[in-house]
Amino acid sequence: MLAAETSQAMSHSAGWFLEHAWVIPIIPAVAFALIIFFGKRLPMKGSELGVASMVASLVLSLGAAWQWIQKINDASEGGVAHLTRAAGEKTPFVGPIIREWTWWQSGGFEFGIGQHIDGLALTLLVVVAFISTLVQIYSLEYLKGDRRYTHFFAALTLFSAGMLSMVLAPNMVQLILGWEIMGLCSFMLIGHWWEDQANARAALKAFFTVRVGDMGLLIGTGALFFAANNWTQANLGVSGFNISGLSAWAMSGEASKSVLTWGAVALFIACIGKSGQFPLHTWLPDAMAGPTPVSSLLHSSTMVVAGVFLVARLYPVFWEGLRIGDTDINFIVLIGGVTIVIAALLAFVQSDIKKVLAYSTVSQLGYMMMGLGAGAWLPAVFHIFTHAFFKACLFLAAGSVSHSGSHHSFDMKKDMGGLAKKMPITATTWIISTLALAGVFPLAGFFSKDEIIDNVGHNGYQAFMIVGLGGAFLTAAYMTRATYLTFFGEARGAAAGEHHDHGHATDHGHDAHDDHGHDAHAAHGAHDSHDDHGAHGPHESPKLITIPLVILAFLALTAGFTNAVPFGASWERFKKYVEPSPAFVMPEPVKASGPGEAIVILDSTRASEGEEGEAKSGCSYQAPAEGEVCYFPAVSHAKFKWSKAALSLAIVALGLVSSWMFCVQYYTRRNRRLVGLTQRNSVLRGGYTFLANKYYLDALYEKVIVRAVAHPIARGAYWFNQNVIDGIVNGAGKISRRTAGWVYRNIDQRVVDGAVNGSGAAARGTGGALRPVQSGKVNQYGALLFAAAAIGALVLVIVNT
Amino acid sequence: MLASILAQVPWQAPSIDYHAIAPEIVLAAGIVLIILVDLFVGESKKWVTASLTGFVLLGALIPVLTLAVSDPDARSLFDGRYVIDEYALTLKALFLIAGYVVVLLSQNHVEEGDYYQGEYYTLLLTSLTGMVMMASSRDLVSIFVALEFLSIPAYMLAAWRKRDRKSNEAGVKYYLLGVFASAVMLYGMSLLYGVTGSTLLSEIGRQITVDGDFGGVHALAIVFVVVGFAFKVSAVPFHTWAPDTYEGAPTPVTAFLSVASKAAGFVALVTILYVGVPQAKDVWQPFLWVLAALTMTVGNLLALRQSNIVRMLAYSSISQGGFILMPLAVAGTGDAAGPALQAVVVYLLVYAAMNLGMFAVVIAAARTTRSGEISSFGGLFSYAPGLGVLMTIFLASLAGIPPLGGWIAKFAAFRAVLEAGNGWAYGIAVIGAVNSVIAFGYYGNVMREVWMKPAPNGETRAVATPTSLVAALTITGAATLLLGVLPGTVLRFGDLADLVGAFGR
Amino acid sequence: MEVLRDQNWLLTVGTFLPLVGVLVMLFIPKSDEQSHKSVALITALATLAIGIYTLTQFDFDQADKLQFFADAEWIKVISSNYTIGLDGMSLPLYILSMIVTVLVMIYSWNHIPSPGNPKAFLSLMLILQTGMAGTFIAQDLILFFVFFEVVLLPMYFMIGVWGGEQRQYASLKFFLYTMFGSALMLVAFIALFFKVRGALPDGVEPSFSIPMLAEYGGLLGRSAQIWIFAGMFVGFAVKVPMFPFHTWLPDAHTQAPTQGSVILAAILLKLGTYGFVRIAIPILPEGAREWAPWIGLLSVIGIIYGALGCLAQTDMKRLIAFSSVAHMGFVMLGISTLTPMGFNAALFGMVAHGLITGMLFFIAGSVKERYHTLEIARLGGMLKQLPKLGWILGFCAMASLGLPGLAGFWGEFPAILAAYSPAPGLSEEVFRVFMVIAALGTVFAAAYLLWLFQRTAFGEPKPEFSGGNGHGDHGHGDHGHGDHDDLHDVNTFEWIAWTPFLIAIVVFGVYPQLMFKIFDPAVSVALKAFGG
Amino acid sequence: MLTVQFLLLGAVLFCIGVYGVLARKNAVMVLMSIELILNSVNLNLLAFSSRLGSIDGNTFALYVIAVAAAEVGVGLAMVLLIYRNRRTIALDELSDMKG
Repeated sequence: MLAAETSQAMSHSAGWFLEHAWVIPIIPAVAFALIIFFGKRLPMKGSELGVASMVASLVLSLGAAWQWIQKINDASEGGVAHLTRAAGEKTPFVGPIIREWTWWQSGGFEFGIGQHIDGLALTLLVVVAFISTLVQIYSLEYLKGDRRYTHFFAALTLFSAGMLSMVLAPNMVQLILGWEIMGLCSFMLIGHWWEDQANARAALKAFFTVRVGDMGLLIGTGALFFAANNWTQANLGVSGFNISGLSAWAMSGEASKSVLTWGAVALFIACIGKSGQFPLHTWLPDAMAGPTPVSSLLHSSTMVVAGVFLVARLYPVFWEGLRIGDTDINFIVLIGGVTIVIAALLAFVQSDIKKVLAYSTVSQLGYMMMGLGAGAWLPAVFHIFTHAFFKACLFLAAGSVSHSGSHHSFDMKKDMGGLAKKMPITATTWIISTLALAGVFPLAGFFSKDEIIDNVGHNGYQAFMIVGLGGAFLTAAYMTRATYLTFFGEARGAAAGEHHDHGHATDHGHDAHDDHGHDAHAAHGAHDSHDDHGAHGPHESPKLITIPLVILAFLALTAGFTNAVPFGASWERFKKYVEPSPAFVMPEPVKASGPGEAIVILDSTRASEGEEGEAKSGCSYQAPAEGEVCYFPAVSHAKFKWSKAALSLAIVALGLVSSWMFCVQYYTRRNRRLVGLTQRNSVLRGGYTFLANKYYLDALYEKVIVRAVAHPIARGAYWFNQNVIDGIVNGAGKISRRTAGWVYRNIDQRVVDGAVNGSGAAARGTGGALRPVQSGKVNQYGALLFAAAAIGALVLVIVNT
Repeated sequence: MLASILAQVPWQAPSIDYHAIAPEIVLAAGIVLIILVDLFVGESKKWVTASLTGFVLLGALIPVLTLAVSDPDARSLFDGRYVIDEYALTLKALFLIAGYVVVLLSQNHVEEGDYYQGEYYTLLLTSLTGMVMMASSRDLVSIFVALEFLSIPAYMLAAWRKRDRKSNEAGVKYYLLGVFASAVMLYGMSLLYGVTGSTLLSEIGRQITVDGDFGGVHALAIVFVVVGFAFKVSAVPFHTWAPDTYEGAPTPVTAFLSVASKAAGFVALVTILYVGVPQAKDVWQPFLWVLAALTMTVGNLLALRQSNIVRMLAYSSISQGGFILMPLAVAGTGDAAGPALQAVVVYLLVYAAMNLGMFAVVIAAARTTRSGEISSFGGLFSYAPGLGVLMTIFLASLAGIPPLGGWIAKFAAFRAVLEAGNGWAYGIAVIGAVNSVIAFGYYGNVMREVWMKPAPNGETRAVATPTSLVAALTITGAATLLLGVLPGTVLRFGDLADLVGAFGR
Repeated sequence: MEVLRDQNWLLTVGTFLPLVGVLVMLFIPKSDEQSHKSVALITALATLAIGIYTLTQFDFDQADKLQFFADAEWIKVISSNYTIGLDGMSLPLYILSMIVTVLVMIYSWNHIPSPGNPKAFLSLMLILQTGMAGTFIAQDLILFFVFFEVVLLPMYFMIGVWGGEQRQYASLKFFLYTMFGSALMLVAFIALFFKVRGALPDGVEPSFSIPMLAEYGGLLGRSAQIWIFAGMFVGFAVKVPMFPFHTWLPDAHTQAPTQGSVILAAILLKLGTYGFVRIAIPILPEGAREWAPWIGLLSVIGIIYGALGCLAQTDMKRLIAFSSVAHMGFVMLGISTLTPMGFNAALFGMVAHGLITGMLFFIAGSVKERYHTLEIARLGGMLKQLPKLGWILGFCAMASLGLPGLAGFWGEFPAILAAYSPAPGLSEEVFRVFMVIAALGTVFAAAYLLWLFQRTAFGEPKPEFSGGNGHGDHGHGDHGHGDHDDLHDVNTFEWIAWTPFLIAIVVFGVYPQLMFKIFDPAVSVALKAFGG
Repeated sequence: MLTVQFLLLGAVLFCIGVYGVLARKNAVMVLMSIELILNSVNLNLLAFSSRLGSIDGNTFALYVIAVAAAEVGVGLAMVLLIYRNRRTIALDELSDMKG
């Protein structure tokens, strides 16, 4: 089995953690099996296994990341002679640490399994492991007493295993494996409370919609495999599934354009499905039917970025296949841009806090896609990184609110408001993350999102830069709205300590559900404290919930500095460690047994100089020379300019403030019942004091924004979304069922089956028709006999004479 | 004038090889013996005649075996008019064993029906003698005589139940049509004699050649002759008598007719075609092709509609006859002659085993059901599993399902046809294939009754099967299975059965 | 081709041992049901033991050669011999047939369908076993044909006697269909024999031996190959079943007793596909090349068509039956590419489909036994009442819709892959279209299986069944017997019978190499005519 | 010699016989018609025999005559049987069994 080990050449240079990164997904996989079989007998019902496994893989991931950083540093300090010059500045070339073993082989083709570790993989590894750990800890409290507590942790752990194995997949087959396992877990977790058919339907819809995309994954993989296999075998000695092989092939300039294009399109369809891009995004909001930890792990920070990850992972394929290099509008940018706006608008009209976050997720994924499409590889990946923290934090905070504040309701308008005082920690973390998401300097979101917008414009997609800015404005606005509705204003419903009866009905008889179909009595099952706090109103959540919130909020504050472009190149650590270098490298002579590692040769002559930002050189602009391959296109980076940053910051600020004003005005005016006079006055007074032209602002907001944006457009968009796009998705099911019914009844039963039974009937019929011959009359028998003889004789006599 | 002719041919007594005709002699002696015994035993002892008949048949089998082992080369009597070759011996053996089984079937039936036992067995033996002679006849005259020899007693047996209208009707229809057919055949024979100047088949074979003057008369003669035997093998459209006769006649007699007399017809047909008019294949091949196709198809289609099992079996045996005709329809083409002959013999052997077995089961089951309606066999498996399984075996074999005897017969037939390998051959092969499927329609229908339907009027007491029937069932069942699993044995018989003088060999 | 003759008694024993059991049972009175069950089970186990021993003795490094090869004179005059042998293509199916029989026997221990009579039921099953095993080892066309037909009658009676309401219609239909196919098949075999005999070089003894024919079959003229292949095609396609010939399947499956459905799905359907890979294609390369696009077309039609059929069903068992049509479509698509990868995929698909669909039928049987209905509309909330059964259903549904990491995926994905680049001489464009359609089929598969799962397992139990046990006990799901008598969760016999299936599904899913490395050499031999 | 005329006569007789068999409803008449056919056969045989100057024809004819006698015997017996059971010998009433 253990064939095709990578060359030892690199093994000594890389550290243990890097060498054995492939263990990372195996730990949770094993944990999953253990939980399934023994979980229920364990003291903590298996959850401890889950958490432990996640911690373990987190440690391993961090170790690997650390060693990777060392490796890069060594390289850049010339410790290793692997230096090449490409795209202008000196960048160390450190090949990915690839180890691949033959998994199975068929018809002369080898299918490997193993690891492909580089900056991108490590980023995702750390993020996934980290968020999973926190979410599982959070769930310990959040799902306490749930009837399928063990199943829940089993599924979460299996999900992590799938995601991790996908992240470090060295080839497409393993990637598909992880990809589909994630889909399965998403199905199981969304449908965690399947007693409610609504949840079951949501689960089904999620799986099915994503599956539609996966069709593209299968086809694309197949097409690229056969197109690339010969080349990769010849040049790198790896199969056409191998990711680095595919990348090099795509960059080699020898790839057939048509196959590249079709393959890239097919793969991108899969990404659309998985990352909830327009028009396959409708499953994501429905997926909120799942428990909040699930939403925060799968449906905001990790699983849904798989599509983005795939694009980033096979970047050269998309680069060449969808012509990212050129500035004419390409598919990915288009989809990304449309998604940003559509989703952001939709976020305005949600009253369910999780739905707001869901649409916000969709629109943020849109940013990432747009960035990738526009050639802003690094910012996009960086946005994956930062977004994970604050979006996870937001979801967990929302969960915390419903858990301890709103009595398991997620309805901002009915059951929330004014919770800031009651739940300070939750509120603080929420607000920090909101600002981060909105992209306020110097929080995490700013550094990533602003970079994306900036580079999109820099790469010639001015129109989409504007879309990005608009998106930033909308983001700020709707998040403010959500914040206001949840934490400020007058407490309403459950937040005010009211008890809804259905909340209680659920306590007796496990099966019934509160009609939101949410976590409500999930926690209810056995956990009586709810009745208590139900009695004495909202309060801060317990430690197990708040600690993860705090950690995440802290990261939402600081994560941005890992790649703080504004402060100069020395701050661009993330870029240094994650972005692959567009170098021409000479693969070492290949052993037939397996993939060879790419050893870099110094090649200063071909490494063409280029102005920072104007790098129209490096590979992807000229085909590599004989025997050389190149794993990554030279992308150009926009130079940071405070002016541009200031613009976007201003827009964000406008969004925040105006939205705040709007909320106060709007909700105050519309629902006097809800908003106390004092507060209204105070706010108004504040506005009066500080903003001389408040009426102007106010009026502008009322007339322009609200009338123009919030109501018609947003609602129109929402209507379109629910009735047209979603209608199509759901309708597809119905239609196919109808066709199926028709085909079955008319074709199968009538024609095909009918033909068969018909022939039988025909046989019997002829039999019946022949019976009169057997009349029973001797003379007729005789006549028949002689007639036959005579005719036969006659014919033959004629024939023979 | 006669004197002058006699003057031309001086008379000398022919030398007779008594060993060669020992079987016939034994049978003849047996007939006389049984008549005598019948005269002297009392009514209560009449069953002796049955056992005696059995012994006579087995006794007649002995010389057949001795002849088989004695010396390979064929014995020819009366300058080639009566030949004992392996072909003849194989079929003689077949007739004798089939006859023996029929006796076993008849025993209780005739006894309980209190028919004229002595006469019954006498006639049975006589008819068998005719068949045994038929196997060796190589001359128009002897063929004709043998034919009538085996037919006339059969007419009487068909009408055996004197008081039963159906039985009379069966007899009369069989008789009239039979006589009419043989008359037509005789006319053909007379013409054949006229154009060739001889009644000796081998001589006729020498006379009728393709290149020689070959006119309408020849064709007419051959067709009429073939018609005669087509009637005997109940080939469509000369089959009309079969269903009525089979239904009306006593079941053992039906078994006898459907197996032995059909086989006899084929024997004669093969002899005439192979020895007599092999060169005239342009005449008889198309004719038989049409007959075979019609026989298979019509037989099957009509069988689908039957509710009476015996009548259903009648039609089934008609379509089986079509399968036997199938290889003959291309026997003249290419080197298919050998395989075709082999296929016919093999089919006859297997068919005898399974069809007799089928009738045995029907007789045994009918002892309780007291009815010939297929529906009356409902739930047979539940209360008489033994009979149920046996019936299933025979039906499956008739349907040609491996590993039962039927399939090897069908296989041999298809093989012979495809050996010819021209368009006609493939055509008839496909027709045969389709028909073998249709056939299961009615065989499966009976199986369904036996296995899947409840017993009508809750009739579920176990069936008491008399020893003779058990014996018959054992013989036939064992034969059916054995032939299916180890077809080599029966195929070797087919191989041995080379026909002296066939195609000028 | 070269063969390994050591221990050539193994296969014969393994094949005919069940008949010995039947003989024994013949002499046990019908009333003594327990001993019938034990005798049958013991026989099956003994057979399986032989099978395992065969497995251990099998030389995996030479999986391309026929092993345990035996060649005895059988029907000399038609030059057909008792030739048996086992190679990488047949070994897994041969063993699978034995395992399935054993497990079905175990399941039957307390699941003898009405109208009872285990004696007949189990004897038929043993005969069936002989037929199935024999088909996989036969290396002589006539022998193959005989075994191929032997399975018919037992299955006919199994459906017809122990089946559902429509059983008689279904059984007769099943029989006539298959018989029609095999009649033409037989004609094709004989025609093949004579044609090849005509083309043989001197000194080669004409016979029905498959290896010999595979060696010289290529000598035939093109038109001859096309026609003969057509004959075989009908024979095998009916058994598979492929699109226009499939209508016997839903009826047969739906009406058959659980055990019958399982065996039918797990093994009998494979006889057809096996016939393609073992006989039709290796012997008649030219004909295969001519027919491949049509086979591919029918396969993809079958994939979509079967899926639509599933979506239209209201009956759980019938839905599963239609899903077989779709899955066998994938298998046939793999075969029609005539590439080693496609063949491997097809062979893997056969085994996987056997395990998964067999398992699904087991579940359907148990559901029927508990709820006395298979109406999807009436079921629901199974996870609440019978959590274990429900989750097993979910597991199998996932496996069946081709989830990576479970066996089903390795039948579908490589088949789709292979369709992208079919064997030289086949039109790539056509097959790429097939590829896309087949991929679409995977989506449909997800649709109908999840739909089935959601409708039956999720949600609240329907009132008519939830009487008295609204929540049996799933709070901690560790034991799921409700208060209702019928609604007991998976019982011991079911566990024993099912666990091997489930384990196998996972194991082959995680490490498909187990299968592929057995298939691969044999397949490349079978396809050498195509430069495989 | 007038062979051809004899043959023609035979043919005519044959046709009359056949017609009788097919047209007559009375069993006895049918029997007689069959006798006609047989006699036409005899006529043929004798004519050929004398033309070819071989004795076979005569022998054959003798056999035919003998067998015909036997046949008629059986036939008449059956007709009697029928008559006893049904009081009629009209053939078209013999159709209990058909289909």
